[in-house]
Amino acid sequence: MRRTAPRTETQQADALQGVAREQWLAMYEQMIKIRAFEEQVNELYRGAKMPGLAHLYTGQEASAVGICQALRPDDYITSTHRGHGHCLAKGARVDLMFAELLGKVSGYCRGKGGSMHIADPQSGNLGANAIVGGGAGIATGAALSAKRRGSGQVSVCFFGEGALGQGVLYEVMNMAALWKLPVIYVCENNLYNEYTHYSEVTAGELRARPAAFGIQCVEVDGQDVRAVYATTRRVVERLRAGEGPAFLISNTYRYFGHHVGDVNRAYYRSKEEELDWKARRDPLAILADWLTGEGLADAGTLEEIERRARAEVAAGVEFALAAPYPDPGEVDQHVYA
Amino acid sequence: MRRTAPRTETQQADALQGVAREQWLAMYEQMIKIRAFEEQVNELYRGAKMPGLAHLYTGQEASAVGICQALRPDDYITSTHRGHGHCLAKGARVDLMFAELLGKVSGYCRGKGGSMHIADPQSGNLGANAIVGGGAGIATGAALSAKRRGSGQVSVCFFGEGALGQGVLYEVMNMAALWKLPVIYVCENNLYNEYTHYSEVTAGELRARPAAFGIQCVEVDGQDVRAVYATTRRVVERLRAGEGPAFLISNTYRYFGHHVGDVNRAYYRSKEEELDWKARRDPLAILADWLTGEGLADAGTLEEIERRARAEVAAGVEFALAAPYPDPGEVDQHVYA
Amino acid sequence: MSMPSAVADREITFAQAVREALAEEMRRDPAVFILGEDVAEAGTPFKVLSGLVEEFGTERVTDTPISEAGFTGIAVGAAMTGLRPVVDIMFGDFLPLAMDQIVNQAAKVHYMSGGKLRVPMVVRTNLGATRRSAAQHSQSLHALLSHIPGLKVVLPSTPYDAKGLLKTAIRDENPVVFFEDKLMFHLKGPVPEGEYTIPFGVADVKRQGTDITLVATSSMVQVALAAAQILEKDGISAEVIDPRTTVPLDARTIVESAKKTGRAIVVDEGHERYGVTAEIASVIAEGAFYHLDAPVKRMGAMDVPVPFSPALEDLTVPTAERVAEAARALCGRT
Amino acid sequence: MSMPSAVADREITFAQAVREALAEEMRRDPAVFILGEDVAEAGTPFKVLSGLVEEFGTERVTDTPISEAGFTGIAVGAAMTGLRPVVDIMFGDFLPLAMDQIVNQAAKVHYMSGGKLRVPMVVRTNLGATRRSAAQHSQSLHALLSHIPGLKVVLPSTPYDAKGLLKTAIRDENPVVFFEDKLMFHLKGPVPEGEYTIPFGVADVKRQGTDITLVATSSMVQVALAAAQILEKDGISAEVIDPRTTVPLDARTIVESAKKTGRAIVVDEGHERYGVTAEIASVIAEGAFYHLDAPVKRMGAMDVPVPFSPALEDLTVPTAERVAEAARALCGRT
Ligand SMILES: Cc1ncc(C[n+]2csc(CCOP(=O)(O)OP(=O)(O)O)c2C)c(N)n1
Ligand SMILES: Cc1ncc(C[n+]2csc(CCOP(=O)(O)OP(=O)(O)O)c2C)c(N)n1
Ligand SMILES: [Mg+2]
Ligand SMILES: [Mg+2]
Repeated sequence: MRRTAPRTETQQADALQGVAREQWLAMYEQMIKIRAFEEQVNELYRGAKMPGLAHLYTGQEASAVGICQALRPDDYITSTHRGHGHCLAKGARVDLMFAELLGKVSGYCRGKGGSMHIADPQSGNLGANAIVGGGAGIATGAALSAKRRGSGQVSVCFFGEGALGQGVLYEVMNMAALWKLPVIYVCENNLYNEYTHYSEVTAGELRARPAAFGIQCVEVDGQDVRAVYATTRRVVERLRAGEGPAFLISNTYRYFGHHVGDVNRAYYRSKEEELDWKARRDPLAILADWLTGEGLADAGTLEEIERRARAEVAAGVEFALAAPYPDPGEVDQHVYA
Repeated sequence: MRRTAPRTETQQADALQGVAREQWLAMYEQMIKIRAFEEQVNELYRGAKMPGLAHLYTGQEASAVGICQALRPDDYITSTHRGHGHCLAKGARVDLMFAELLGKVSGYCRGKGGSMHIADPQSGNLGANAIVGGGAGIATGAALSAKRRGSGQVSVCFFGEGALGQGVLYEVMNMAALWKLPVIYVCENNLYNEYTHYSEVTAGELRARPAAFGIQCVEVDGQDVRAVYATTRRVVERLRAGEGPAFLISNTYRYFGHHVGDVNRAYYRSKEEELDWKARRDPLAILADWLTGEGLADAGTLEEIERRARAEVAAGVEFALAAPYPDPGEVDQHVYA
Repeated sequence: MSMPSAVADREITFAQAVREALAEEMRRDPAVFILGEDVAEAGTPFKVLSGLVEEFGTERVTDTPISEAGFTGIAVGAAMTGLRPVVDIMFGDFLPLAMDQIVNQAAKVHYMSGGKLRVPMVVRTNLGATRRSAAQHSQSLHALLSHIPGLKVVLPSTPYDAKGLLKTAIRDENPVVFFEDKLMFHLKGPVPEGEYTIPFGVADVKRQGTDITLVATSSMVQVALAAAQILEKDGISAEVIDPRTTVPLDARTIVESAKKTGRAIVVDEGHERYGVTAEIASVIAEGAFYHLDAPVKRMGAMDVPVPFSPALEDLTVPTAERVAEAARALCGRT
Repeated sequence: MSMPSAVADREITFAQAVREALAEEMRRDPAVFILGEDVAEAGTPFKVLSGLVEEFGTERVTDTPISEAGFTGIAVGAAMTGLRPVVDIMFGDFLPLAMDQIVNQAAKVHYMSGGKLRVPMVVRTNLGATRRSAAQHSQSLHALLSHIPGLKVVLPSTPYDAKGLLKTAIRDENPVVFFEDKLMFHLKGPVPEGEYTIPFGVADVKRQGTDITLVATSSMVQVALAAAQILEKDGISAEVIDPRTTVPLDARTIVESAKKTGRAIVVDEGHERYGVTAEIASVIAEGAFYHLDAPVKRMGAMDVPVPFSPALEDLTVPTAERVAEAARALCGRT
């Protein structure tokens, strides 16, 4: 299991200079909000209040938050089936997300998309996608568009390491490299494609995949939000300078099952492995430790942040539960614009 | 323009030890047969005797011949739209090929396939393919089958460098590497995808593409049949030993247009470039020079071979022209087995 | 050969029937093997394949990367060279990813080679909405495959049919696309212990009737049967016909029934427009032209991407009530 | 708005009409651009785009690698973020390679996002056999696209229609798949100098008649018109209707014509089974049920992969003679 990022402390320290305490606290708040959000999703599922399934982002919070914090509000992202964290980190509202998860008309997609299709153009979110690798074309196209329009925007394509199996990813990386498009391919390697360890289905070295197209690759400890943030900032700078695409491997772990119903996991991974990640590599603990260690926050501050985040999440659930379903007449609206 | 192959002379010399004069002459004959074949195809096209189009292999003869000579008769190949050379080199008969090109029932595919779909299971040819990259899955699957059946066969997937644009190639290379399948991906880099220089549509280094999957890559001067043969022999040995797939870049050049009607080519490549390849890198001349230089053949022997090859081709054309078209009742036969 | 589907001493689920068919064929023929995502230890997310890897090993029940085009293409090549792959496409919605391999390669190799090469492979996949899985995990795309010559398309609607048809599919010398209804995996039905296969192109009369013909496929067969029960109370006798394979299609049985009843509804979970209902309806309209008392009615899924919200999703698919209502209207009983 | 297609002072080819539409729209709207294989200097193998790169540069007429899925996906993303891509799929046979991007992404984004995102893009591609190009370069796959909600599908049959419909397609806010007939590129027809567009969903009556309705699409419109001429000599007056778009379909015009004539043939170059003829025939059979004197006849391409040999290929596609023959049979004149 690879847990350290191949960056130097100096580089990171440089990049992090000038990052205010407030921003670290904001990241902490986002991360804890995502965690609380997913807890509630699980509850809603177990209480049979949520239709269908959901794929929890719990454990991976530092990845989405560290990356999105390094972006402008108008930068683009595409997300995945495991997308709640990406959407929230990019600026989605908790209440409208819950409403979507429950199929309510007040949700981001009027209840038509659900957990795997949250889209919010206002926050630059071009949509979660239930096709593995489905965002690759879209994110690359958004980068092309940004470049042609000269908007200075960058585009971030989130995917799990399972998407490395999809040929279209290589097709678009080739074009992104040829045309120097401002897109970051973010491979969140949480070690599993559903119920299969990635090493069983992934030949060679991950880093060699982008290298095949001359795309620069950086690898980062996805459990350490400071590392993720610092690395992404550097990468984004290079993109905005027109240096072409980048590939970011964010090494991380999902705490729960592939989806909410995936409870018996012993056949594909051990309880020990899960406990070890939670105990030693928890992104919230890592940031909290650093904040308190540096004297940037005390336990009280962090508790206060957590309380606030949990309150927001609770209110969001309330809102969503009370929200109305779409009118039957909605069913054939929005097929065509 | 890359023209030298990164192999050492010693390696080649080793591999070529024990290759009899007869085999070199056979290769010469095959190459000249392919050349004469394509000349006739062009004639048939210009005389409006061939339906549709064809993509000539002229100039690339050493690649198909050097590779197929290193194979067993029961080894598999898949071919492309530019497939006549591969098919002949693997053992197809000239007359049945011409018949197919003319849509006659005596052709390899009863006239149903035509130039781009010659298939001949008897010689291990699993079919030319008119979808760029279309043979990638098939060749890899044949290798899987060979491995499961323990037959010791290898599978050769011929494609032009344009197929590097097709995602499916990366998908199957990944699986071939994971499962150590006996397949050689042969990238015949003739510098052009139709009317576009490959460098305009291909990012990074070609060699890095197979490397992305941990697949060994060898590059060879595709105009020198001895180099191609020696390299392929080594590669095939490794495959039969169970060491997994290989990727072979064969650097070559097509002398004529992308297809028979592609006559005005100035907008994508210069006359000088064409003349230069023909003058200095002609595969027939290179082998002939070596054969005479080594005293393995004199001009008379080579002329005799050429005469024989041309006679075979001429007879093949005769046969095909005289052959009957399929009966109308054939039209809905062979839809299902 | 076909057996009456109701006669059997035991009941098993649809998923078990599929698994049995696979296991029996894999025991019978060492060339048969399974390729797909999470098919081995996981036995797929639907657990349909549970236990197979334990019996046959990972050489014959092989997990692939998430590469639908790639592993389908590999199956084509394996099928051409002596093996009989059964490819698992986890959701029917992912068929478009493998479309070139299916449409341009598998379906055409035999014809293009003038009959020299064969592609005896099965693509097992699924269809069906109302699982709250939204637009990319709920499609019923069997019409797309049915349009392509060279493919056979199978739509079992009971555990009995699933087992018999899957065994036939595996033994067929052609590429066969086999669609299972995701909602049916837990449905139980009679399946005899002994060996049997069901021929393609033979429709099954799931219920006899005299007043109206309901032609229904896959998931919609149960809907049509339920509609027939409702209609019985109204004094309308509905015949329910399940074509079981859209290619080849048993036009004769369907047309004969429509001739007898003079009225027909075609119910299918694919989108209505340019879908399976169009083909079958026009086969009936042409074949039974002089016997029809009313236009053939088509009931497919709505022509909208499948919405996530339960409040909307349930509106998109034909239900027994709506089929019964349409039948009453057709019979002039409204 | 629509204009009578016959009135114009000049004649240009189908290819020129397409090129003009693109050039005009690219001048009008800087967001419009072209993406595809060999579209720039080569102007595609059919030379349809010749000259565009000279006017608009490689930024707006961009050669891609041979990556149909990839560049179609890129177009989807570009369309979602302010551009209006026109994607060039060199042969309609390659659509299956981009099928996931079209079916699961482009077609569904607007709906899945509850209307928040839009995908205003055009996929330009082609159809048509009898070019001796064999099974992988001759398909007419428009039925597959017509089945998918969220897509619009356009099938121009004249230079005039091609220009007006393509301009409409480019201005549409949705993904539009635009099929050109490869054999028609050199066909000349009247096209006015001035600006015009043609609305989707409005069928064009290409010829008026009273005895039988020939509904024909794309390449088959000329075949139907030629058949109508043959029939005229037999004293049969055929009306030829060109739907121009299969989605949206102008069912009203088609059904009204069938009601008037009482007889109809649907002619389309896609495979017959589960194809476009099935949809249109069942629309007619349902809508004109009480007016039909004979069953609606479908004439699609044969349900075989397209063979290479001229001796076989020509048998697979409807011809004027065969359409006329079928019409005579339908009119009881055999
Ligand atoms: C094209 C496609 N194939 C298969 C699936 C089914 N599926 C959903 S998630 C998943 C595994 C994805 O693994 P990874 O990309 O690593 O993401 P993670 O779930 O680990 O976040 C699979 C196979 C899918 N959604 N899309
Ligand atoms: C999937 C697909 N896309 C596009 C084409 C059209 N096409 C035929 S050959 C060709 C160029 C192929 O170039 P390369 O692979 O280098 O082979 P070469 O012609 O040089 O031998 C293209 C784009 C095709 N046949 N298949
Ligand atoms: Mg993963
Ligand atoms: Mg080339």
